[in-house]
Amino acid sequence: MKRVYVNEEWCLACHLCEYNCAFANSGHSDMVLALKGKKLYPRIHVEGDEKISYAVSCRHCLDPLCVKSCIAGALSRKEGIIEVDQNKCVGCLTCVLVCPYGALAPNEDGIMQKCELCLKNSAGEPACVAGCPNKAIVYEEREVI
Amino acid sequence: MGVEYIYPEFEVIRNENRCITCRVCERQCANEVHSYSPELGIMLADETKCVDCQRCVSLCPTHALKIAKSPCTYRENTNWQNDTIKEIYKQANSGGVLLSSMGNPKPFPVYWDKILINASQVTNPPIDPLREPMETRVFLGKKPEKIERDKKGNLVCKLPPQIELSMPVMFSAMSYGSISYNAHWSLARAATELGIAYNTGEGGLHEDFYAYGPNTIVQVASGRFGVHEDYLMAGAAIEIKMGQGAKPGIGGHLPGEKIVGDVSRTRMIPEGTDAISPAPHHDIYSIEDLRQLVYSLKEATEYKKPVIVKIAAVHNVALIASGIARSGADIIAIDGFRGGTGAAPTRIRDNVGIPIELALAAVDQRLRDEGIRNNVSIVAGGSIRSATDVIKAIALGADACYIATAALLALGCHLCRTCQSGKCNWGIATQRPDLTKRLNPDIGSARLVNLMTAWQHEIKEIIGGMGINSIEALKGNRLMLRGVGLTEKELEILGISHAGE
Amino acid sequence: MKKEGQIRIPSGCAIAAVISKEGRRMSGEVVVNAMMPMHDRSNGLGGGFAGYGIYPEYKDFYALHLFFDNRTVRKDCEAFLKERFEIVKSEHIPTRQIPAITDEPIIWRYFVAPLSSVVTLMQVDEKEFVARTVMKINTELKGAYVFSSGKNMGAFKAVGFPEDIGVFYKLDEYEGYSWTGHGRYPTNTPGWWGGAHPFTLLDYSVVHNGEISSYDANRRFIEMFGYKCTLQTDTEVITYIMDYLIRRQGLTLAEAASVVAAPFWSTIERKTDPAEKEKLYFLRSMFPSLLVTGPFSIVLGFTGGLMALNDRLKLRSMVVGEKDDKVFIASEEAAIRVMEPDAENIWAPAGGEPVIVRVREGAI
Amino acid sequence: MKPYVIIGNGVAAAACIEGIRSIDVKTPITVISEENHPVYCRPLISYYLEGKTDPERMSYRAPDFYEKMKCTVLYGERAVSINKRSKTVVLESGEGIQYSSVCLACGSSPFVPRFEGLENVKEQYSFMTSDDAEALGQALHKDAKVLIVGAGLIGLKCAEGIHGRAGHITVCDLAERVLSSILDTECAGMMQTAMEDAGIEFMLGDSVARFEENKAHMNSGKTVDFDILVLAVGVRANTYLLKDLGGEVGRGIVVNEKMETSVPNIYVAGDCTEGEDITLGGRRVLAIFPNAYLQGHAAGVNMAGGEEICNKGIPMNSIGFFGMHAMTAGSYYGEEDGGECFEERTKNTLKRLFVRDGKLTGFILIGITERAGIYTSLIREQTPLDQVDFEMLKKIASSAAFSQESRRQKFSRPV
Repeated sequence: MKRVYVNEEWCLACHLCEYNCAFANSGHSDMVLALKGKKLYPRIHVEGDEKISYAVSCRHCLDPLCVKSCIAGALSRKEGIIEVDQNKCVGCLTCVLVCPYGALAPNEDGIMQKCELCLKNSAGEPACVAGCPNKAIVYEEREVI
Repeated sequence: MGVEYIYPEFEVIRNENRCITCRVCERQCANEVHSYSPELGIMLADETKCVDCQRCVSLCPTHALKIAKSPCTYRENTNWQNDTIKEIYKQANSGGVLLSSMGNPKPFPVYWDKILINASQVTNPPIDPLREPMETRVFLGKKPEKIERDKKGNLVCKLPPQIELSMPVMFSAMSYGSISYNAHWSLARAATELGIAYNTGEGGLHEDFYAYGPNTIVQVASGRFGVHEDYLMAGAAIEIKMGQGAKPGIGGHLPGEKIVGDVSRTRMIPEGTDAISPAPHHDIYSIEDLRQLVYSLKEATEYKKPVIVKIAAVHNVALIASGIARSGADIIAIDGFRGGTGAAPTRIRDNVGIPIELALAAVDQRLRDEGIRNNVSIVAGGSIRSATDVIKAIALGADACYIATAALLALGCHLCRTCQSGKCNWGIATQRPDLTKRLNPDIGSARLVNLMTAWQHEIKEIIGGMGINSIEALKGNRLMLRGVGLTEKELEILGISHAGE
Repeated sequence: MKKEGQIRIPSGCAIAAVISKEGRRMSGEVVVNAMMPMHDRSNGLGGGFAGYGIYPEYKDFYALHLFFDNRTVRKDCEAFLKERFEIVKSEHIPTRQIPAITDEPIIWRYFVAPLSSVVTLMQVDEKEFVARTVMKINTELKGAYVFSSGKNMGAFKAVGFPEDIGVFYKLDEYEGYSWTGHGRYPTNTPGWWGGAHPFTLLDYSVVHNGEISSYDANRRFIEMFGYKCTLQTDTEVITYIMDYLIRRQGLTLAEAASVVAAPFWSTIERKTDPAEKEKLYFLRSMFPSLLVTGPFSIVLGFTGGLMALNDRLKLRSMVVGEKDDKVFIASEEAAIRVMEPDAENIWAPAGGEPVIVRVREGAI
Repeated sequence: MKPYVIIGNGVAAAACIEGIRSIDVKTPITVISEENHPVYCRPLISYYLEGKTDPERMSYRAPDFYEKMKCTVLYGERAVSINKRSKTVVLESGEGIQYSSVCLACGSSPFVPRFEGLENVKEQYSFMTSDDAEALGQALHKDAKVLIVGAGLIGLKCAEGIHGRAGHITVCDLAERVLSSILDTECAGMMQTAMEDAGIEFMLGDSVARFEENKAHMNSGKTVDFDILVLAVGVRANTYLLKDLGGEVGRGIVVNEKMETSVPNIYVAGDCTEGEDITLGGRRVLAIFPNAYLQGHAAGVNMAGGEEICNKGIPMNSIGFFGMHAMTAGSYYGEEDGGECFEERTKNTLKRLFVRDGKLTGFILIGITERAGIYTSLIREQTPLDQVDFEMLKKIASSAAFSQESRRQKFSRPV
């Protein structure tokens, strides 16, 4: 399965992935319309400083602790992709508490949202990857070692 | 200095309606032009620092930015143009030599643009590269005068060492130090993937890149940085750099702050010391000295590596080339006055040397007149900008071309001509880790491969149009060229007819 | 209009050739007639023939055929020749006056032997001496032009249609073991006698149909070696290339063919015989500037044989046929049928694949 | 083919079903469910009362879950004993169900201490099941005065859940602070303040001495009038099935890392277990949701002949009350136990990291949630802190504090 992977040596901490993510999931067709004057709630975020930086988004684990821990049964793994059913989520943040990658954060209403690889929005494939200026994140198949 | 005489050269134009204050411009500008004002909630710009490298423009996700030349000008004066005045101010301010980089930007004639290419019609069919094989492979190196046969009468199939190229283009010398590790890596990988060669420049060869040796030309320049036996043996060829088109007659100076870490190790000089390349090689004060160096290098490499001698195109280039062709060198590289540089005195860059087109034509003809054209291959460089420049150079008589500025552009360079600052926002002409990482060699090498592949397609299509199906049939084929708007003298030197003739 | 030598002349053409592998001599009429069905491939601006074995009685002498513009230049030339050669015979080449051929120059032939003292002095071999002399006359003696210089062979050419030229030169009265013929369709010359085919140097003669795109690359290379491409025609440069490769470099005919019509690199890489692969690789990288591109079909005549060769893409027609001891080559099968209605094994050689026919050893 | 039998129908049971089916898709499974509902998200009952969810959304799995998983569910049935010789589970009805292996996922029951006069209280409720919540919901009205006995998780979630639907809420607890099992005094105070700001009254360090029908007399002498009483004092693991067999039982059923009990072919998962807490170096009942799933799944896999180890159980909780969120995990050792606490605070947030023997053993985060899982993972994986940049971690939870190689493993390959 294709996933988003990080090549941290190439991350510039430009944070464009966050903006592209928020835009892709905004439902708007114009980035200005989607993001101007708004607080950003992206499903990917950049960590680190100017020396080391990297973008973190859901790893779509083979054995997802978040899914197992979700007290609302809102998280599930479908064809390898971890999805959240926002209708079921009550915002308890147990998933945030268990995700060892620090990949999850709620939306502005406190309900979980997460990277679903842009498969359901108009981007069609991860907008963060498409917009990364330096291939610091890539969307590809990799072998389990 | 009390009064700032020079108004910022560029204007940062931000469309506030589109700016989403994502601050990518701020994060990406090593010159610290942009900043965010929490009080106003908007982005600010300090235009005095802007060099028009366009990094922010390229990365702004909402296209809210553009950089424009400032319309603020001094009073119009054909003699005392704006740039001339500014340079006076700068020198009056600093008392120093003006420094600049990349190639000569002045409006000298570009002969490539005054030469047109032939195509077949009726009497001779154009060849369609999509249907027929179209070959661009070339070999650079000395060709023996005569074939030999063994006692049984079989051909002895041995040539002096050659460089085999899949197409007649190579990446020319840019030293590690003047450009980044990742830029070198991109060049090395692309050259390898393409089956061409790149050139180390005078900064030595980083140990990581020995793996790309078969596609590497190792340079020996007047500073002798990073030259040792393994280095000489590592490459496909050795280039003796006698001169550079952008700054004929002067040496180089890489400031100590760039001589850090691996750059210092690779150059084999202490960290923080200035890397000074003398103007001459101090062991070459004449042609016979050159011959000694050529053979020293051949001895050191067991005659397995062709030796290139690179010279700047200067007034008597044909005579110099003739001397080099008889020096034992296998290849002559001629660098025209529009060639790039990481740093050069502006006055020299803009006023010394001659155009590559004339130099090439003169050298090729001179070597043929002397019957020694087969002693050497000729590589032409110094602002080869496109596939058609390559074709024209080959038709004038070059065996191959060197490109550097075009390669840097493919890597993201925007020709802001401030390489000497060491703050290249595109991660090319810098050693700052946070900047060098901006050039991902996966992307860089792919873009170089794309560029060369595109040129190769164009070359095939255009020579196919001439009815030629292999690049060697183009070499020196000056009948395929016609001049437009050139004087008799220019046509004579170029060895071509005027269009319509 | 500029004529040959003043401007590059490309042209389209018809070619025909015949050879007896047994060395049996045939009348020149055979090849003259072969040109008739290919009339439309010429435009009356040039044609010619070369016959081998036609001067058995003078076979040890170089037969120099010359055009002179006037008697003065003939005298000057003769004086020059006498400094270098013993002239054993000097005569008008016999012609028939026919309406189709006009404006003929003075057409002369000498049978000569180089003066050994002069040859020794120049420190070259006899053939090189003759070749240099030919170059010298053709470049320096205005109004004189050597158009044939081999032993026991001769070229006959003119402005006109080839079938008329055959009649004009009385080729029915010559007998040779091989003949080549050419009809010319030049596109930008008024037609000049010297510019017609075959083009010769020593005993090499070339008839050619095509327009090579590599011309200036080839010319500027070959001129480094003493050749002067005075006519600026393809045929001329091909002749010099062949002379250079075969006589000067010592390549075999087949090797020379794989230089001028070199196999594609991809073809070379597919070769399974390592020795052949190495050789082809070597020849291409050794003589890159002698690769001839663009359409051509040529017949190279030489003492004791013929070689037919197409460009490597086979952009020009050329067929070969056989009958008994004879081999026929022509641009069109019709021409072969005129020479031998019962010709067999007619085939079109592949691009770049030389067809080399030799007279049996000892037959001549 | 004897079926797998699962006693209980909560999340541990559902996980057990999924665990079995990841190995064995054929052998039938029988689920014995006391509650008359398909598996649902029990922790959501307070959200249900609050109106944030509804019974449909509360279902833990899709309606066709049991069908797809080839399970037979016996609703309204209670297992009373197990015959380990005949490998039979005996139901209250007397019916026996043979098993190849059985999983005890029978959870816990509310613990109700003896209160004098409790029998006089007509409107008294527990807060464990959806039926409890439903009943409480029916009884609530906007003027109702509610007394909740117990300021633990259940009591407080109940308070939050009914906050908008009751007139006044009082919470009492014998302990001096709220959430005494997971928060220290200061942190508890912050949570308490948040709840008090919402109007909830606390009577801490006090307990009910005696009930009248609508009044509680406290040991302190205070009285509390109420219309509705909610008893949320605590829970007890349901251990009787194993205890009766002479199996090893502590506060819960003792379990190993393969989810085996001391009795062959009997597995156990969820709130009724007493398993290893790696932060404790001993066993404890970890009655938390994630643990129930992990254990249930492991039990299922092992029952079906596969192998799955569940040995990283730690206590952890993520709870929010009126916008104030608290996350906790592991154990907090004070200096007296050789522990060390590192603290970071701002006006509205507090972070405490507890370290012992060079490892993170626990944390409390009040008002901070970002990437908390990174801390949790440090505890679970027992990562030596000298392998990470702990100074950075004190400030922020970030993988930047780990080695590049560790990040490469996390972010550059499938995990």
